[in-house]
Amino acid sequence: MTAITLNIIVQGLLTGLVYGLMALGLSVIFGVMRVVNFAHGEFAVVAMYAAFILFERLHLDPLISLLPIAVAFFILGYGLQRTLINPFIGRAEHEQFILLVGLATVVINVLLIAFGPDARPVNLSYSFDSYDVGPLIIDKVRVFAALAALAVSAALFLFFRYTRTGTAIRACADNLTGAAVVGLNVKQLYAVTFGIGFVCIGAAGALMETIADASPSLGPSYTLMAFVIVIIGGLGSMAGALVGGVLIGVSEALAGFFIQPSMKSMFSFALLILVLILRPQGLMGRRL
Amino acid sequence: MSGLLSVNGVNKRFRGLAAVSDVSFEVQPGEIFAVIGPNGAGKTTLFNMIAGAMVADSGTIHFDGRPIDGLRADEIAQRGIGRTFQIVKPFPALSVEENVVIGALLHTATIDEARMVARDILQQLDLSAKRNQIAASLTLPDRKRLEVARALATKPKLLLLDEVMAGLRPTETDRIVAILKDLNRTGLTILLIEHVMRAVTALASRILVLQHGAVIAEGTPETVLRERAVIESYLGVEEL
Amino acid sequence: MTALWNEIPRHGKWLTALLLLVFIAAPLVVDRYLLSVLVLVLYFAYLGQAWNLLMGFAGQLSLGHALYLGLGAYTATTLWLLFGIGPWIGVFVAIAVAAAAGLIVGWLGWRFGVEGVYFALLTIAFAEFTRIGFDHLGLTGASGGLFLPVSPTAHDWWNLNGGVHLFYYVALILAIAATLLAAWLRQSPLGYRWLAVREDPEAAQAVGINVFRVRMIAMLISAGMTAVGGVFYGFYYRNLFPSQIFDISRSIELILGPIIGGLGTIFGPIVGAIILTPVGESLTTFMQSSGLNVPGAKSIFYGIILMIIISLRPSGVWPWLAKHLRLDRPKS
Amino acid sequence: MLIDRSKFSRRTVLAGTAAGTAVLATPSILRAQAQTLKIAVLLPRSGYLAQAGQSCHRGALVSAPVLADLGYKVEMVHIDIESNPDVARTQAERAINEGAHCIVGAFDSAGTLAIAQVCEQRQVPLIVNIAAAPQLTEQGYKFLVRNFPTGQMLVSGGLQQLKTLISATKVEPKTAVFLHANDTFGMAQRQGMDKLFPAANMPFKLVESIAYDPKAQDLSVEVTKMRSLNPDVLLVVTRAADAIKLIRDVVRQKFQPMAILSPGSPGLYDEEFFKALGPLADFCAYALPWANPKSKSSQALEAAFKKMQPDFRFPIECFNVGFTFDALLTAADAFKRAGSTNGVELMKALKSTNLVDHAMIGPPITFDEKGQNNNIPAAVVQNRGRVPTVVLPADVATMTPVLPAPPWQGRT
Repeated sequence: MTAITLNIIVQGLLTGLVYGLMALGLSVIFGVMRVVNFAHGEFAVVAMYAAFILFERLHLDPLISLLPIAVAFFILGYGLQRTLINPFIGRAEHEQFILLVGLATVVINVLLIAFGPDARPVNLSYSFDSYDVGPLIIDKVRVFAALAALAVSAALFLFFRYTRTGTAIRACADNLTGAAVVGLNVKQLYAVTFGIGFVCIGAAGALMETIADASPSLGPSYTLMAFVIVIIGGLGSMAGALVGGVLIGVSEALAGFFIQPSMKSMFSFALLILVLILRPQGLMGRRL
Repeated sequence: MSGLLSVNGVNKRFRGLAAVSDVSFEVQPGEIFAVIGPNGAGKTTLFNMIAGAMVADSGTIHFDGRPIDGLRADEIAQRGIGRTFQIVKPFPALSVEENVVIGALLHTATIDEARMVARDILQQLDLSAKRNQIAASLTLPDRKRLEVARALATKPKLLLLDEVMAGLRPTETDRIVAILKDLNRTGLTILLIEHVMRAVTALASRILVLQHGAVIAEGTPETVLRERAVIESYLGVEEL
Repeated sequence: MTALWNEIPRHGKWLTALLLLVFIAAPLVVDRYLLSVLVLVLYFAYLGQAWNLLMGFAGQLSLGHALYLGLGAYTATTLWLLFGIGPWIGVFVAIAVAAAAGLIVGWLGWRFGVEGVYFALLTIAFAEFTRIGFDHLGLTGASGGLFLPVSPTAHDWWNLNGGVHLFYYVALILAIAATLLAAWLRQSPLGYRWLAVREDPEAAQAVGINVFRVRMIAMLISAGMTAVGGVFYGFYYRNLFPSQIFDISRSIELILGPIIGGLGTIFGPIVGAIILTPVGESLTTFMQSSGLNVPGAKSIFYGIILMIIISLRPSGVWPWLAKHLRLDRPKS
Repeated sequence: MLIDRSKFSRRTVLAGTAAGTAVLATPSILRAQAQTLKIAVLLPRSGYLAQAGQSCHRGALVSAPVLADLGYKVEMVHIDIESNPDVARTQAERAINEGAHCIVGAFDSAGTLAIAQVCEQRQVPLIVNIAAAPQLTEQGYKFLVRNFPTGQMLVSGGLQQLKTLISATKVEPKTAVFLHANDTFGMAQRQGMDKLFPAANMPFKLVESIAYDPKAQDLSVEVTKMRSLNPDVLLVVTRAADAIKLIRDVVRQKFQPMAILSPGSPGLYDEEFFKALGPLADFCAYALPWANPKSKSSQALEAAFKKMQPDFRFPIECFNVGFTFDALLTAADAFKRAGSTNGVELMKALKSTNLVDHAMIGPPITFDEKGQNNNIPAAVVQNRGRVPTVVLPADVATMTPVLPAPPWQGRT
């Protein structure tokens, strides 16, 4: 029994890290620009399809294709911010909301027309393999995906800490007026931030493709899941997103096992409500 | 404790930094009382504690003979303290009149009644001509007067004014000074934070000087402004 | 109320009367399809008014109104199905249940300083939480759904059972009543306090407004009104599924109208509903007649239209329309 | 000038409204002497049911030439209801306005019920192709027939067939776990299981029933839970995408049940299932109504399908395609017998349907007074070489069943 419990915790932890990476993108964008990307999950699904195509056409493992996808997503995010999102910076939340809901609708249905409604899997040689660690059985893909998620997160962390651009973006997040006063090109930095948020989405989507199968209808549930994670971890906190992801992954797994699988996401929402009430800024967020 | 407002040994710390330490004073009914001091002296913090926007760490605040510390800002407003904000906070999308009507609703039952009160006050503050303008479209001096008008509409016994003269031209300052004097003559007690000494000397019957959160002088303008400590800490940089 | 009417310019009165007349007489003129579209228009206008009270007036963004919709629908239909209590009584229980849920959400959120985006996400969480809960609630058929019997020949309005005309006029009355209520509230002291709280909570508090209480009242009314919409939905469709009625897409579709129409205005929710529902239907018709009958294409156009409107008319269509029709309040 | 302008704007508004009405309103059609039956096919071809909806849509497309060859005069209009009951309802109204004499649809229960409301009021028959909620034929609709089993019928037929399967393959399972999606269809199946299993006298014991959230991202916990119970048989009710996740985690967790069976649900045989799992998809078996490989209509349908839908495989789609065809066929047959497009007369003819040759396995299609066809038997279909293959009953089977399923590891 304990071995099984432990197994469940490990599985939840691994999956949670990938969820965390996806939520990280949402967190970065909100932390800097105060824009809640309501089309988040839809773009993650776009990345899943990208990974699928690269696998079908060029036999690229998503663990490798996540690099070109991340780059492409940076450009996509950058471009989107420059054209569509920028006029909405600083506008009321509900206006941003309508814009992004409209965008999400377009994305889902373009995917539906382009790829059809079927789930699109990537069949890797190790898709069905698992490691035996003592009494535990751990999926290979989950281990790889979780490690890759950690690596991408670490790279982003280093970027924000040690590069000029990263520091400048953090300055924008801390004090926008101050940043503008000292001569930072805020518009440019915002576009870069959006691009980086999209790097997270792109990388996470490619990794998700190894665990789940791309289909247009996944979008909204990913968006919702990213929200839950980010609120629990703390909107705008990078570490919080990962912690939130792991927390959700593990608690859903445990609730699913010990209570009732169909009620497991109820626990995520309960956890979210609890966190919002007891610590509205999230577990690792700064004060509101 | 005969004053309208009495502040006793009030303290407030932010992360170990004393913003206000052991401040006590009394404001008598009918007077104009000024709190002055350099930037960061703790004036606005003191104000916020009186108005209920912040809670004091220790000490007591009495208004009209009853303790008001720990009450919410709206409860304090209901007791009869009106306030303005240092950074003006009009209701931007509403008209000037609607702004003041909302203040007047504190003591009136109907909109019509509140509108009558509002129009009187707007008249008093020379804002009648602009009553249908959207508040966001007003100039800064007008917005400052709107703040005063909205606070007055709540029929306060004590009016807290947080730097209403800052950023105004001398003629505009004189106009507000005249208005405040008029109001004071009708029995309104005023507690003001002010940097513009020209206004302070023209209005205040008594002055309290804060530095680093502590009281360094209190008394009539004549006595206070002659004190060495005050001149050194504050008036040295500020022109009379 | 009369003062409000008097404020409308002369040609505005004519237009209002004409619009009213068109809606009252519509069933005599239009066919059943258009009528069923108009039922949706009125239904969304009604829900838009309910949501607009909370967001447009009191400034609190709720993205989880499906919660109150679903609670209202399930309460009234369950009462009728299990205890034989008709919808005209059940609706009051539904209002009470939804209002109570609204109070819980509001209390938990605002008492603890949860505002803005955070509050919006909290409302989603509550709606989703309840959806999964109802998916497991055996009393109402869980995820299998709840079904009201259908007797097509019976036209018993007292059980909200009848043809499209019955529901059309019920929806019309609801929409008119909601609009009048919104207009009346807007001009009441409470309405002014809502606006104050929306514009600047701190300044509102400084003039003696209890921000928390004022918001709670908005939530109470908004949730209660939304529940009435849910009762309408339940008896109109005569079957309910948690995954449909509590779904986040329900919450989203009911807020599109007031935002597109004009947040915080009286006519915005109506204009929004009059624009959006027919746009959706026309797109479907157009797609079919143009041979562009690819599933999903309509939704793409719909999404693009949403993005265009919000980009060009961020404060909604109605304020702009009112200005061009010279219906905005005169500046004396 | 001012007055002129306001008049002008008022007029433009009215004109605009009129134009809007014109777009929405459609020419009414003379119905009286229609020589062909106009059928509106309403399916959820976008939204979350798009996959099944599009599959049924292909069925409707290929049915057209087959019906024409059989001498039926039908004309179809295809309408997407976007997996949204609101759209289903207004589109049903529109279809009838535009002259549809009957409606076929609409894959899921919520959409079908919304359409049923309209059909009932307008006295236009609704022929349900697929929708399992028992209430459809219990709620009292008079203009509805359903040639599809209810959740309970599916389970009862399914359990019966599984019993034959077990005795035919001579395996001896002792225990089973039942896993189902917590959605409308899954719940209907669950209710059927709860009611029927105790009396079904199955050779194995039901250890536990587990519901999972169809919106869940993965099923690894569910599988771990099942593995900890270690049953001989997995009874599953899933959708296609979930079925993939399920089998994947079963394989990864090295869990080797004797058989993975479905007591009457789709999910284990969609194209995506085969593409994702390859040989691992084989030997899953499901007891379902199925296209009769030996029926004439079914063969004609398959031929038409091969020609018109070369990107898709008939054996995989034959459940959706077959039921959609049978619904259309039922409508066309009723029209032929009624000789009228009048709803009441069509309905009368529908109720007295007795269709011997149809696509799905089973006796002639007939309806009881509630509009339900109670004689839709299940076949046992097993995935063999990535093709769903009928293995039971013997008279329609093209292969013999194989159980227990060979171990995951040995498959290539």
